[in-house]
Parts: sequence; structure tokens; C-alpha cells
Amino acid sequence: MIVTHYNYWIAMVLMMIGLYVVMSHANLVKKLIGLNVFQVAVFLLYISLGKIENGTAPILDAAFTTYSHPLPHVLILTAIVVGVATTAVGLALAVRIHEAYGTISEDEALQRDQQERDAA
Amino acid sequence: MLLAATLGLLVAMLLALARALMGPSLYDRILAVNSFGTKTVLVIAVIGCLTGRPDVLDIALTYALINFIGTVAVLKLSHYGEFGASSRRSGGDL
Amino acid sequence: MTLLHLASDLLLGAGVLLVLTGAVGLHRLPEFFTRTHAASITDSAGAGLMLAGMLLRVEDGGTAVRLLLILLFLLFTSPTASHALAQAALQDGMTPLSGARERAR
Amino acid sequence: MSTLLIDIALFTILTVIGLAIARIRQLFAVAMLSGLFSLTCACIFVLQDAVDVAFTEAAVGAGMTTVLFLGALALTRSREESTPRSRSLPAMLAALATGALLIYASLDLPGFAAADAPVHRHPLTARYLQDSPSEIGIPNVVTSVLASYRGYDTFGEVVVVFTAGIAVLMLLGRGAATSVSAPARVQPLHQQNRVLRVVAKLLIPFILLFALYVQFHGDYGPGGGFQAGVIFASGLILYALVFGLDAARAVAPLAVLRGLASLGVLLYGGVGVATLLLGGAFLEYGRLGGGDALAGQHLGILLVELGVGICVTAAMILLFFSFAGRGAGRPGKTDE
Repeated sequence: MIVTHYNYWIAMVLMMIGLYVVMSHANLVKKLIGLNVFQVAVFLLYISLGKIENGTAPILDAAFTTYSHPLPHVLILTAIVVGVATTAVGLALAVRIHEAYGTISEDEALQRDQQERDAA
Repeated sequence: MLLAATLGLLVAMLLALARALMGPSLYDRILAVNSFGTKTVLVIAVIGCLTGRPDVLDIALTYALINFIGTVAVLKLSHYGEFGASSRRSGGDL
Repeated sequence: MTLLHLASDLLLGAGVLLVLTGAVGLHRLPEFFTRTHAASITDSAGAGLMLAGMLLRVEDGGTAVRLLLILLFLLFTSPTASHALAQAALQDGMTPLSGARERAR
Repeated sequence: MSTLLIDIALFTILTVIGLAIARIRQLFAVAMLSGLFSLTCACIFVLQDAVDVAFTEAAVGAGMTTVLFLGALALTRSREESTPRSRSLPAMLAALATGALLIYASLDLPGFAAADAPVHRHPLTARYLQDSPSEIGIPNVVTSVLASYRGYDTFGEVVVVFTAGIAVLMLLGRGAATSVSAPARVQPLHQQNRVLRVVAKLLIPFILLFALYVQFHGDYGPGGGFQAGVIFASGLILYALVFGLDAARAVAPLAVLRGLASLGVLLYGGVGVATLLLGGAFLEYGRLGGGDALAGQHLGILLVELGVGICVTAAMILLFFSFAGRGAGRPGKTDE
């Protein structure tokens, strides 16, 4: 069990570290870094599902017969690039929030909103 | 031998990582991260030789390149804004 | 063939030894500027010897060219990065631990 | 056995980095560590035969993402306050519960690398691995699946990258930013470090050349439009870092970049429309080669990958410029 599943478990532990960072930190940039960790851990899980024993990279060559499954590779390859693009959007939003509120702490920004509402 | 080399490199990576975590100054961290990157390049190259797929060497080349750019980026940014160098201005507010 | 293999093993072994030495130095040396020395051992001699060792193992030309390119790249970038890093640290007010400072203590 | 030891070492490094990311409060260090996290992951991808993924992760995760995080940190605070217990405890509990659930679910997964796992026995696997030489005719199956079998999917991803580029441009690109960053206290990097300047000048042409190699060698080895785009963008980012943002903007003006990003998407879509006009389905490359389906596939994949490469290059440079433009605080003034 341990020998055949430890790959998945490590990926899941890393996912949970990411999830913990996202939930426990108020700082928006830190949240995004946590999200990034979560995302990479999901990639790890996906790729490990495509691996086959004694296989090699799915680049066809007469010298090899067993190849790992190419489909997870394709999905994750594009997901990585899309991931960085969406992370950039998130970071841009954080920067704008910082410009508007003077903080990137979620809690402080919410407090300011509350105060303004109370004042109005 | 290739396997032993990989394991040796991994131990070296752990040591570099320890330095990156301990700091103490920002520059120590950058140095350790850069060194970690170089070791990753070597690990990838050795794995390429180990598995008999030389295509992997393209990846090692990319690593070497990205590692350099990353170091320059960190240096550049640590010289600009208010962040970084916690030893100097902790809190690093505007 | 076997002689070549032996030479390759020797080079790889020496390279790993240097990389490990550098890593231990990075860990144990007292301050930033001395640690830079340790890191450069990894980057230049360690990486160079290991890549040379691998070079003796490969059979086709394309792979050899790639290994050489990696070596060339590392030889260009890592001293540059170290240099820029040390210079930035100096400008930042860090002073190297020198014999003079040691004696003054 | 041999790879088991390597696996264990890499996973240990990965977990240590993950925990450090969660614990360290100096965000600058955390951003660098997230770069190391990606690098280590990419090593694992190589071990698990996913060379194309490792390529992308190396270029994107370790390079672009880290640079973007650093750029965002330059514009905001670098240190965060300690997390209140009221916040961390529920988060910890939720993470533990979810993790336990996931691990419980994982027991039903087939063993790692088992040859009889459903993934490997699915008929699609045989189609991809055995029929693609006769259907597509290129050795790198990842590229054939990416560009041909799942061409729709990839088109969607390219559009997402394009949209994200536009969104960041809207958020950060123009408009008066309230002056947030402190004025630069030191000279720009290129004026103080001659070594860096010379080496960068030497390297940048080779980086761009390497990007082109990755772009056009993607059919035969790891590589393709996504990776090439990011590497090409990295070359320009290095230029911007060493010689200043203004110099880089002169090389790649915003208008050109915006045009190129659209051009990439249009090229991809255009290939699809062309196959429609030739009487095939959307993105059915076989029609492009006249009578020769294999030649058509080759041409189609080449053009589509080129579209991806152009779009990703332009989008990545736009992302960097948007963050750096705000970060350096109107560089034209501070550089003097």
C-alpha cells in the first residue's frame, strides 16, 4: 500500500499545505502563493496517474516500446500556462486593492469597507 | 556511479535548501537558491543519462537559463522597492 | 570502452565530491561573502567535472553538443550572478569578514 | 529501488519547501521558495516521464510565476502580520479533514505506475501511442495530442492566456497609478554592473535562438509553442531587467505586443477557418495538404504551434511590463 500509493499521498499533503495557506492567511499575495502550491500539487497527482512501470517519455522511438500516457501531460502542460496567466490576473487585482485600500490584507480591507458603510 | 552521483546531488540540494531557509540575510537566500538551481540542472542532466533519453538535456538547458534570469530579477527588485532586506528596514512599509 | 567508462566515473565522482564540498561550505561558512566561495565551487568545478564525466558517456553528437552548451551556459551565468550578488551585497552595506576585522575584535 | 531513493529525497525536499512556504512570513523569501518548489516538482515530472510538462514547469513555474510574484511584492508590502489563532485553527482543521478524505479516496486509486491501471487500458491510449505515427506522423505524441487530437482544447487555453493578458493590461496597464513605490535609491542595474551588462548582451541572442529551436523542434522532442513562448519572453525580460524597462519597451512597444497577442489567437483560429473553407471540420488539418493528409497535419501543427508561441510570448511580456511598469514607478523619471 505504502509503496504503491505514497506518490498520491505526498501530492495530497502538499495540496493541503496549499489549502491551509489559502485559508489561514489574510495577505492576498500569500494566498495566491498558497493557491500556486495547491495547483502544482494537483499537477503532481495528475502526472503520477499517467506513469507506467518501465515506461519512458511519450516521444516515439524505435528503441522503446512502453510509454507513459501522454494525455495527462497535455492537460497539465496547458494548465501550467493558463495557471500563470490567471495568477497574474489575481496579482494584478491584489495590486489594485493595495492602491485603493493601502493594504493587501483581506481583513483590513473588509474593515475599511465596513467603516465606510457605517459612516455613510 | 550515475545513481550515486544523483544521490550526492540531492544531499547537496538539501544542504543548500537549509541555507535558503535559514538566511540570515536576503543575499544568503538568493545565493542558496541560485546554487540549488545549478544542482537541479545537474540532477536533470544525470537523470537524462540514467534513463537514456537525451531529450531531457533541453530541459536542463532551460533551467540554467531560467535560474540566471530569476537571480537577476531578485537582485533587481531587491535594489528597487521597499521590500526585501529585512535586516535594514523591517516592516518595509511604503 | 571500459577505460572511458572508468574515466567518466572518476570525473563524475570528483564532481559530486566538489558539489558536496560546496554545499557543506554553503552551510557551514560564517558569513555571506565566504559562502559565495563555496557556491562557486559547485557552479564551476563541480558542474564542469560532472558534465565532462557525462560527456564521456554519450554516443551521439547532438547530446554532446547539448551537454557542452549547458557547460558553457553555466560558465557564463554563475560567475556573473555571483558577481552581481556580491556587488549588490557590498552596496547594501555588508562588509566581508576579513582578517583585519577579525584582529580588531 | 534506485528511483525510490531519488523519489524519497525529492519528496522530502518538496515537503520541506511546502512547510517553509506556509511558515515563513517574509514574503520575498516565500516567493523565491515557490520558485524552488516548482523546480523540484519539475525534477519529479522528469522522473515520471513527463518531459514536456517539466519543460513548461521549469520555464513558467520557476521563471515567470516567481518574477510575477516578485513584481507584485514590489508594489505591495513584503511582510505580513502573524496569523491570528482564530484564523489558523479552523483552517488547520479544515485542511486536515479534507486531506484525510482525499487520502481515504486515494485508496481506491490503482497503484502507482501499475501497468493494468484503467488509464493504460483505455482504447484511447492505443490510438494515441500506436496510431499517431500513421495519423499525424510526428514522434512527440504530446505535441500530436496537444495540437491535433485535442486542438479545440488548446485553442481554448490560448484564448484564456490572451484574455488574461488583456485583463492584466486593463487592471495595471494604463491610468494614473497612485504613487505607491518609493523612488529608487540606487542607479539602475545596468549602470552599475558592467559584467552583467556584457554577459546579458552575449546571452540574449542565444536565448532567443534557443526559444526558436524549442518552438520548431517541438514535433521531435520536448518543446512547442507554450514553452518557446515563455522562453522567448524570458529573453526579453532579461533585457528589461538589465537595460531598463524603457529600453525593452523600445524593442517591443505595447502596440506591437497587443497586435502580436491577437495575431497568435487569430492564426490559430484562422487555421481552423481555413480547414472549414476547404470542406473539413474545424481544425481538421488533413485538408490543408491537398491530397496528402500527413503533410496537412504537419502544416497545421506547425501553424497552430506558431500561433500559440506568438500569443504566449506577447501575453507573457505584456504581463511583465504591466507589473514592472507600475513597480519601477514610471522608470523614465527615476532612472535619471
